[in-house]
Amino acid sequence: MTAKVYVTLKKAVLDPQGKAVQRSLTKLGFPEARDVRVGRFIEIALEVSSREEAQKRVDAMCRKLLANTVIEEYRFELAE
Amino acid sequence: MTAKVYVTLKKAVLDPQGKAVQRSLTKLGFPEARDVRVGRFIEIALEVSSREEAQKRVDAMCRKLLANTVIEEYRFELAE
Amino acid sequence: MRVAILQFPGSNCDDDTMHVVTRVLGEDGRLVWHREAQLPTGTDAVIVPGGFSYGDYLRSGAIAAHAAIMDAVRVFAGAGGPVLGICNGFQILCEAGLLPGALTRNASLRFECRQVHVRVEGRPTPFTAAIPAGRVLRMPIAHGDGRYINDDATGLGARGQVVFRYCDPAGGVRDEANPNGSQLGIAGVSNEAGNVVALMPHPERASEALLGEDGGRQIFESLRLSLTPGRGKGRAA
Amino acid sequence: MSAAREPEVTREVGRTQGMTDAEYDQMLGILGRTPTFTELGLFMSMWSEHCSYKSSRIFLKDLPTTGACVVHGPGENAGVVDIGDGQVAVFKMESHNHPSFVEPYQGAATGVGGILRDVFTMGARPIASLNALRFGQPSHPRTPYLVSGVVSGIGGYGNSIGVPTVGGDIAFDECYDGNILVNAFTLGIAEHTGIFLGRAAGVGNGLLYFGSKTGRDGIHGASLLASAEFDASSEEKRPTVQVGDPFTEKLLLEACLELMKVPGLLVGIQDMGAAGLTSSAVEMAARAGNGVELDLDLVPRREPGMSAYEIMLSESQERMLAVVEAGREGEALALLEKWDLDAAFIGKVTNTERVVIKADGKVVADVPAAPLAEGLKYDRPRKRPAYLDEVNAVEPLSFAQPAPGDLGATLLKILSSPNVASKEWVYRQYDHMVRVGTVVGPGSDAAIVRVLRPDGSAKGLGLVVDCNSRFCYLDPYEGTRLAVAECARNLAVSGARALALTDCLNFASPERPETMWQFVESLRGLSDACRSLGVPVVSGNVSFYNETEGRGIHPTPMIGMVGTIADPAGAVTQHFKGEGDVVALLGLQTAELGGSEYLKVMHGKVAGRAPRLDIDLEKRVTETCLVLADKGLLRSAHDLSDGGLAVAAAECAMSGDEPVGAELTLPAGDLPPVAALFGEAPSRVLISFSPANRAAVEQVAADAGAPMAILGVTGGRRLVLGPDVDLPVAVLSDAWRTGFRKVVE
Ligand SMILES: Nc1ncnc2c1ncn2[C@@H]1O[C@H](COP(=O)(O)OP(=O)(O)O)[C@@H](O)[C@H]1O
Ligand SMILES: [Mg+2]
Repeated sequence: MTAKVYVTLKKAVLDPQGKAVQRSLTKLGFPEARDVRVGRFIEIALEVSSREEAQKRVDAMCRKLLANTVIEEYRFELAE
Repeated sequence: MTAKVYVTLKKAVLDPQGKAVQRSLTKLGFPEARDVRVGRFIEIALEVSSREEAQKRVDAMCRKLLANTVIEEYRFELAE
Repeated sequence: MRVAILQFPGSNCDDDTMHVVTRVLGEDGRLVWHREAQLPTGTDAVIVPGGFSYGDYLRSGAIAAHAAIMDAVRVFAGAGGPVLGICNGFQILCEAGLLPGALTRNASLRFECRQVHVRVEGRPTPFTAAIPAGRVLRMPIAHGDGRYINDDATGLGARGQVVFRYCDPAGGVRDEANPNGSQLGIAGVSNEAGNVVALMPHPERASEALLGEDGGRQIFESLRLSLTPGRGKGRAA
Repeated sequence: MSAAREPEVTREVGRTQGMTDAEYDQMLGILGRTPTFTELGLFMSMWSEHCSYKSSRIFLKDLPTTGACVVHGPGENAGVVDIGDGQVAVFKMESHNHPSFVEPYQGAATGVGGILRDVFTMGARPIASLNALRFGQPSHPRTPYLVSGVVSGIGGYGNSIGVPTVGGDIAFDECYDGNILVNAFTLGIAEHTGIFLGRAAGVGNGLLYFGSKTGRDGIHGASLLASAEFDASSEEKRPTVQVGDPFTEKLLLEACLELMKVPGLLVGIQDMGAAGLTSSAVEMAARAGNGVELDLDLVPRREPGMSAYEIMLSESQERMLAVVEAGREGEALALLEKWDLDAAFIGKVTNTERVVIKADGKVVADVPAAPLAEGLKYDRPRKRPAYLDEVNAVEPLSFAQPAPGDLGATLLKILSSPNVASKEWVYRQYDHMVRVGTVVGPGSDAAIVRVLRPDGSAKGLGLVVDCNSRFCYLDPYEGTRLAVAECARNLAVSGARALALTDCLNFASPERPETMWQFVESLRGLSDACRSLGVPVVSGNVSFYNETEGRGIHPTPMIGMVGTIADPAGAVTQHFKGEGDVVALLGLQTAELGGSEYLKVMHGKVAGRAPRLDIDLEKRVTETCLVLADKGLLRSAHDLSDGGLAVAAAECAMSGDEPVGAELTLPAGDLPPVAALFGEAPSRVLISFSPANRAAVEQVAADAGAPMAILGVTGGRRLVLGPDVDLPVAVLSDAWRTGFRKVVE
């Protein structure tokens, strides 16, 4: 099973990287990119027996290591 | 419209972050995480008139700025 | 005093901190490997030094925060033992939950290595007890992830937990003097009890006149003083 | 995965992979049969220009490489010089030009990683790095991207591993539009008795692989292998650019130094650089006059299905090959476990003098080590380039000169040129203070780092890299001499005496007779300068093929020089220290505007004759600086280079924490103002000293026979330079501090 984890800064936290990318896009001729947020994308190959287990374990991984919930939020998807 | 862009290192390219995260997960009691790849996740709020246009423009943004196709690959999804 | 200096894979200011503790201050420094379960017996203080623990992969300090030795540090800090985090050490202590808040990418998005000024403030801590409040110290920074964020930054200040703020040479806290976009110019904080302190600038790089600056030494001198029996409770005049 | 699946080797295959028919025949002669595909790979990579120095070897042997301080000269992974107290300095410079052009961040990062390994593989702890960079013209669309990427790549690697980047050199010219230069220098310190060499000694000893796993990256790196034999999908699997992992390198560094401390455990060691496992195994075998046997099934791999060819030629980063005393394998592995590094014994030292490689239980290569390691030697045709007469005939003073009232504006324009402007934008991104040894960091003439003697007291080393490639374009012989002299002078004005140097010779294609002529002229200049200054060459690197679409770069023989200073507290920096100091010029004012920044900025020309170096005058000037520094008589000293006297004076005034103005006259003479202000005659230094020491300073200069002219006194907020330039230091400073940022932002 594979887990795809998306970690982004909480909305209230300033994202200078997103701002910089947005500015560069505008300069490069993409003014239609109105707002940009940059986060992390983590792909995990899992060896688990069930979807439920995967759900529980990946959530634990996120809370323990993959995201810093002081400033970040996460979500994930599971796929075979 | 929103574009969600996922940028990851090409498979054959060394992913030092992924390697370090995988090791750490194992030590933290998640041996089921067999392989980890760390990439970027970029969310773009777009002002475009059609899905086709969005498709074309985001692809151009990826090639021009968001991904370095020498070592990275990208994919993206569009949503209203 | 016996100072335990932690070593994680990727720490790179461990030797520098050791140099200052042993050669400059003439004290007893011990390097402690991350896999250890215990601090050396008789440890008076712990320093979590700078560097790129685990390459700073994922997030700065995130992986090191889970090292075995950090459990021992937690116990030591819980008993009131003085703990100082420098740069990556600050990031590790935040990630470990021993300090409030988080450190993220500099607003400039670039690594910044240069001299800055910080103003000493907040409640007296073991690392600032000998430094008069309001004094300006000049020390270098060298980090890419130094922007301090805390959703209660104002409350933190009100409780006296902001120990250092970036300022101009005259002590004015201004945006232009803030090298990384930290909230309210926060350069260093303490826990509620005041015994765990961390800052982004490097006092160990500003402890010898030969290297151009020795103001940072006051932080180590403060520790020495506060560990001297019967001293160090209040703040120096 | 073995020979069975490998393509048949024919002359045609050799050709498509860049091997000439003569080389192919030579290979057949050595083997006495048709090689396997893996064997072809070994020959191709070991005989590549990069690994074998085939076009440069016959000339390099004439360099002066000996001297009292030299412990190991060229031929080892890095040069080793004695710095007293039982200590040695180990240093080298390497290019990573092409990878950095393709992927600036990773290319530059892995360049730093490579040079660090060259130094610690010898047993030295790296204590300082420098970098020399060349980019295309600022207005080229790719320049900002390349500058940002390269600078953050150098910082990303060096900062993380914790080796301070204490200085460097950066310049722009359109000749680098399609071919940037990224040269990385590292210096380490070891005990004299603790040096390790890349030798596979001791038949029966084990070959220990450690570091990162081997992947399919960079297989085309060293050998510029054409890929006709591979289909598109296999091409996709072989990224030519590697990703650096400074974290693993830090572990590798600490692990190596720990392994080396265990008495008798390591017999030899070499990093896997260009041509990966191939070059380390072959070179170590050949240096010891032994053979090696490798079993590739034991090599830690990142991905399944790698062929023998791929494993042998992979340039995956952060890997080492060591020879371990037989019977002590377990000890070595236990130590590497502590550092979380992959490690495996992959073979043995043999007495066959052959490199034997097995995969899947079969022998896939069996070749003699010596001819592989020795490589080829070419004496390529040389021809003096036709452009020289034309550019040398240009008289710089024939172009319209600014009116006296415009000289101030001219100075501002030159100060804001990215070649001259402050490089703070660059070095602020480098940790230049980690290791608490940086006494003088970037921003002055040479860096000074502290080295602790075994007894704990401090001594110092001076470090600098330099090369004015415009001068080398106008005259490769003189230009190279000037580069060596400027390095030595940069050290001297900082208080350090030149000890030894390394070089990184960046040139266009050696297959072009004009390039070979430039190369040989440049080497002649290098030799002459080294001999007359008594500074040996202890290591170096040649980088050919720096060209795109037939347009070569200017010859760029980058020089990295190391000097010593007994007491680092006596180091001198370039900026004026306060009001009321006397300012004087050491050296002679001559009209040298050929190849100057003035000519380029004001007239867009790189033309004229390169300045002439009077080595005797040079020595008298630098000796004066060294004695003055040693006696503690100097408040500041700054050598004159790009932009001449006017730029140097401005830098003295504005580069300190506090600006300090000065009121200066120009030295007497009949030079036209542009030549007096902006001429780039070598062997000149601007010094300042307390008025109380004036007589003593004059005496020192007189004793050394150095011409000296008093120009004025420091003070105020303006810089006055002769009758025509009078500007607030703040205005100069603004032009100088913002000039670079304009390029990148
Ligand atoms: N790429 C670089 N990396 C680090 N420092 C640099 C770099 N380029 C220039 N510097 C520093 O900037 C200062 C000025 O450099 P430069 O103008 O080349 O001096 P000079 O004219 O003496 O050769 C020096 O201290 C040098 O070390
Ligand atoms: Mg100079």
